[in-house]
Amino acid sequence: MKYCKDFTVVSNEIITPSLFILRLQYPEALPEIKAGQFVEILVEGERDKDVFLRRPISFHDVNYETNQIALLVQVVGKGTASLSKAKKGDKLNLIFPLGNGFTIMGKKVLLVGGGCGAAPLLYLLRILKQQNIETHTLIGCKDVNHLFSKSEYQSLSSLYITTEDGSYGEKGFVTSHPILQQTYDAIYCCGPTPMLKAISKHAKEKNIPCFVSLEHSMACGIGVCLCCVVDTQQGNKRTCVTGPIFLSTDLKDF
Amino acid sequence: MKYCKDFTVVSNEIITPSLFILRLQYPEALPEIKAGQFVEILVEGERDKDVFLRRPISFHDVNYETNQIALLVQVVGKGTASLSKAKKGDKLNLIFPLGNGFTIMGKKVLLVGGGCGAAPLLYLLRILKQQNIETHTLIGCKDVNHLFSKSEYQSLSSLYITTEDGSYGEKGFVTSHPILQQTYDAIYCCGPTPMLKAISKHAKEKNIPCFVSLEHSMACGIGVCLCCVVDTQQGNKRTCVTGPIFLSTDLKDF
Amino acid sequence: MNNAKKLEVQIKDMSMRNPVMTASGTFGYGYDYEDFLSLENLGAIVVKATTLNKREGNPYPRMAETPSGMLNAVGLQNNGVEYFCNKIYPKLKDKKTNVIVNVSGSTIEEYVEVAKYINTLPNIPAIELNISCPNVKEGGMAFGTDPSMTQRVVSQVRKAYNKTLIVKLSPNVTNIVEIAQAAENAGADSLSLINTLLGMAVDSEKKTALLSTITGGLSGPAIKPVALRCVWQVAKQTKLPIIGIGGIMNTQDAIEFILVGATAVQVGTANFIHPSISEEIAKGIAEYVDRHNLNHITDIRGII
Amino acid sequence: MNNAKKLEVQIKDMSMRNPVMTASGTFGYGYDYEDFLSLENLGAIVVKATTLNKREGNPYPRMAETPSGMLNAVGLQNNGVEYFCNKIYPKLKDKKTNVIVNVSGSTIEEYVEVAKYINTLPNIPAIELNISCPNVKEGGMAFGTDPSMTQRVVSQVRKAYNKTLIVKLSPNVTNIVEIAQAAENAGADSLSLINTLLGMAVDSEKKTALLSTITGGLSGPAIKPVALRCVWQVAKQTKLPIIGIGGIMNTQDAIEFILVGATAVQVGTANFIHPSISEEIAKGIAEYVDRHNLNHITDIRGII
Ligand SMILES: Cc1cc2nc3c(=O)[nH]c(=O)nc-3n(C[C@H](O)[C@H](O)[C@H](O)COP(=O)(O)OP(=O)(O)OC[C@H]3O[C@@H](n4cnc5c(N)ncnc54)[C@H](O)[C@@H]3O)c2cc1C
Ligand SMILES: Cc1cc2nc3c(=O)[nH]c(=O)nc-3n(C[C@H](O)[C@H](O)[C@H](O)COP(=O)(O)OP(=O)(O)OC[C@H]3O[C@@H](n4cnc5c(N)ncnc54)[C@H](O)[C@@H]3O)c2cc1C
Ligand SMILES: Cc1cc2nc3c(=O)[nH]c(=O)nc-3n(C[C@H](O)[C@H](O)[C@H](O)COP(=O)(O)O)c2cc1C
Ligand SMILES: Cc1cc2nc3c(=O)[nH]c(=O)nc-3n(C[C@H](O)[C@H](O)[C@H](O)COP(=O)(O)O)c2cc1C
Ligand code: FES
Ligand code: FES
Repeated sequence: MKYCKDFTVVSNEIITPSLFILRLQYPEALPEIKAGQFVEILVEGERDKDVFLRRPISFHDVNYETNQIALLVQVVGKGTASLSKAKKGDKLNLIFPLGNGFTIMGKKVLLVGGGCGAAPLLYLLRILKQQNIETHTLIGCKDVNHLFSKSEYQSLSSLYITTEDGSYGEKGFVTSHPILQQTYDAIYCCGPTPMLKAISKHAKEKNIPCFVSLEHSMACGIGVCLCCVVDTQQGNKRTCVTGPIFLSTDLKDF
Repeated sequence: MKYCKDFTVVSNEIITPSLFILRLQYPEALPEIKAGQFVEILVEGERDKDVFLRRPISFHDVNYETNQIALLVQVVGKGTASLSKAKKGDKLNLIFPLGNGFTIMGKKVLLVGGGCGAAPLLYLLRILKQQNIETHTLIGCKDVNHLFSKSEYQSLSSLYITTEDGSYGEKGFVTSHPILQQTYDAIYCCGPTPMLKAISKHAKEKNIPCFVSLEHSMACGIGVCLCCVVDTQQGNKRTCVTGPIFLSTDLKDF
Repeated sequence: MNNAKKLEVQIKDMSMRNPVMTASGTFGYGYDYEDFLSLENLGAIVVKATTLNKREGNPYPRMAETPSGMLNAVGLQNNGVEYFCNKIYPKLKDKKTNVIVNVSGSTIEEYVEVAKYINTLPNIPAIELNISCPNVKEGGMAFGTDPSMTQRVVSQVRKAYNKTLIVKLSPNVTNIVEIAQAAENAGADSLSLINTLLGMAVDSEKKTALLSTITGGLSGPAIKPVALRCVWQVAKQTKLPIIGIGGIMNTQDAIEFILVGATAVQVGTANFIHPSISEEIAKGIAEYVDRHNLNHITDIRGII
Repeated sequence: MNNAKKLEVQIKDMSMRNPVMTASGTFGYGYDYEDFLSLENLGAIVVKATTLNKREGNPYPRMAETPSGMLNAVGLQNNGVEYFCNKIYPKLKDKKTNVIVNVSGSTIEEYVEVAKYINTLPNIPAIELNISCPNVKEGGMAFGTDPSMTQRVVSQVRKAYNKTLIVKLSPNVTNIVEIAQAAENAGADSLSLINTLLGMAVDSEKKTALLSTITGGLSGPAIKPVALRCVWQVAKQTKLPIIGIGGIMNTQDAIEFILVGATAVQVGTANFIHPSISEEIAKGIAEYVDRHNLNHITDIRGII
């Protein structure tokens, strides 16, 4: 079951000038949400605006006790810029929950996130923790200022960090971090496509199932427009319904 | 000389749910503005928005000491609805001053305003007062709640009021008010077209020059698009440049 | 007159409880929307383009946002008509609304074959012949941009199909009336218009086109003025019931199409933004009919 | 290369200091804008449509706002070519920019007559032949929607006019390339496109059309995807320098037209909203050239 409902902004936390976390209150009990699922958010309350289509954003966190969700958003264009101005008390209309979510498996798994692509990993860690799965989390970001939710990650997982400028953790990219050499039952990976591909390649070599989250551009998010397709071993599949989480070996270009 | 500049909102006074007065601060010395002239206001700060074109609004009041202007606006559609949300401190971009303005003449004149069409009359009264011209002002409105700037009018002119429901002044329309029977050197009239036509007809019968303010729809407001034309004895004329104030006998349909 | 009856309209043999339909390619197979609305509150739904054989469509990216609109380059991705008949039709056949199949092809024979298959499905009251898709290399739009091609494909399909035949027109033509008349003369029962305008979008920083196919189909409010003009022109020059499409986002937009001559309307891109909008528009039209004291929605049809 | 030179472009014999022009009908005679910008910062200005005799144009109302755009139905109101030569030209002839006259007519003879008049004005380096105006009953768009009509009017004007001849194309055609090639073969030096799309707007409450003429010309960002597509198609299939027009609101939009093959661009409706926007776009292009380390703006011309 999908819902199209208004949430109320509880807070808008600015992390960097181009990164913010929206906490949103749902007026009733939240339905079940899987880690890796996303919402389609209406950027402005009214129709026919400059930002025409909804914008897909992953669940960063979900709290069933408070019925609040968190979205971690990076400003890349006009829609996200407009969203960054959301204030406490504003209403935001969301279609949710969308997509398939991560397949939970194994006993010891690795999570890899790059930049704001790491958004879905926090909620994934909560789910994995509930299932008593051991987790290592590797986060790559530009510099220490772009690091977010660190203490929350740390409370849920063993956290490893790389920064491009070495301002925190290891200097460099996630792909060169030694932790990758360990064995895992699964790898979960979110971030820019080149990173997804590099980690998938690594996983394939080590024969580890690797789940990647794709950020294809979407018009509807609910499977009807066929705009978001990805080329898979089984032909074109809709990222918004069959994905956004794919087993990397199912994808043609990976 | 025309200007295209940002003003700052000083206050937004709500008169009725669909009528408000914006007071705007100009950052420098105001150029000379004639009563009956107007501005073209950019309704939202950014481009490509739902409201695409600027909106023409008359000067309701001008204060050269404070360099503030006032606009009296009625909510009739999306542009004016959006403007009604302007808050203290907001910037509004205006092209101004536009149009010809009223011709000031005579010793004793009548001003007639209907609804929010009365907007330009306040500033006109100030100018007439400066020139020691005796004025009678006749304002027609729906009911007492739609009456605005009354004390300001009264301080400048002998004020006569009609309301449709009789909740204030004479019951009925301006066109049946006895004051019309007096003799004047000129009549200045702003408001809905049927009222302009009725007053023009009356003025013609009494052989009094009657100046009317036309609210034709406009795309540019500066004379280049030719969208705002009105049929005059001399052919099509641009309302935004030759007008918006016309001598009623120059207009074909009046 | 009974209030509900005031919205009932007829497209040849197909009766609809109200004039609101959903546009092909924007509403999936209808059941995708059942979380958001009741299909039985809609006049009809038009399902995705169906071709003879399975098609993969165009490569990703297939979408770009534009001012008050979007471009798509889906390119008729579908599993073919047999799959539709065997797997999809059973899920749709008992829905309490009219289900219309959008039929596409690259050759006249393909259109005819697909129409024959659909003709065998008892609970499909109509097909919409898509001779106006800008997103395929052969066929598609070509049939809808030349009157003699239109005439040929429509008359062949007419022979093979005996229920309500709607022909969907392209706005990418010099003279849409000519095409409309060709379809009318060839036996169409109704015309739906418009399909998307041919457009493109560019990323000035990346210096590339935003669609894999470079050009694609423009939809949304941006095209509404063109759509209204096309419907107005065609309504004045043909006798067929017309279905107005293009940029309908709300009740007002739908009423505008009826005023210029449409008997029914289709809601397309708006479904992506407000998934329950088609149902809301149907309610809005009922309110409009009351507020304007109309005996029937068709009282205002074509009065402009 | 000298920085300023990086923006210089050439349309046949007309040199422009940058690719930014203003579109006919949206910039008056240029001097109306001198309160807001310096004409000498623009590559060229195209003044209002000029016809042989004075024309009153269409009745009011002539304008309607639409989603991300507007419709106009001005209908070539102007005082005729003699008035232009005697009263307006003297005010324009010493402006430090290229002044181009948009030439319109109802018959081939009328176009030729007007062109002859303008040919005598030394400081007018080019005319733009408007064979694409949707707002007049006879002539206008008809010349621009049929290749043989295009061929005839352009070749006749070509004989009468010996400076730079730009032909302005209509998007309201099935195949714009065909028209472009007809103009090219008939001796055009450059093609400008697009003129407005034929559209209409309706007031659902008042139940009327918003324009006195019912249909009118759609301009603004709404049409940019169609304009980009037209320029891209024509640039690939003709050799002439192309001037891109349609929905340009900012620097990015202008760059998009250059990427799909335009040598220069015209800014139209945007002038109404931001009266200094054409000058700002010229500055913005200079910044883009720097930021992308281009040797010349034409380095990116037509790379898509
Ligand atoms: C399933 C899914 C989950 C996502 N989760 C998140 C999230 O949790 N946090 C977050 O910040 N972002 C997320 N994104 C990406 C987000 O949707 C885009 O950044 C956003 O739509 C851009 O909108 P805009 O108006 O700001 O940018 P636009 O003005 O539309 O575009 C600006 C630039 O971004 C590019 N762009 C636009 N949309 C996308 C896209 N979908 N993917 C890649 N590039 C794009 C454009 O090509 C352009 O270069 C997710 C995307 C998907 C599909
Ligand atoms: C010279 C001039 C001076 C004006 N001065 C004032 C003023 O001081 N105060 C004030 O409140 N209004 C004034 N107006 C009218 C004002 O410009 C319109 O009400 C406004 O543009 C409507 O914008 P909107 O987006 O709210 O309505 P829209 O959504 O654009 O339209 C809503 C309804 O209003 C009608 N409408 C739109 N524009 C006009 C127009 N220009 N004239 C008549 N009907 C229109 C439409 O047809 C529609 O029915 C003036 C107009 C002109 C031309
Ligand atoms: C993503 C998408 C896919 C479409 N697919 C089809 C299709 O398969 N067949 C068809 O006839 N029209 C198709 N269309 C066109 C729509 O049915 C409709 O004619 C067009 O979008 C204009 O209406 P709108 O502005 O309300 O969207 C598609 C449109 C979109 C946006
Ligand atoms: C009010 C108005 C008047 C116009 N008049 C003319 C004209 O006289 N001759 C002409 O060739 N084009 C005319 N046009 C078309 C523009 O020059 C331009 O081709 C079109 O508006 C698309 O560009 P835009 O979207 O930037 O406005 C006019 C456009 C508008 C909006
Ligand atoms: S976004 Fe529409 S099908 Fe995936
Ligand atoms: S509004 Fe453009 S000429 Fe008057």
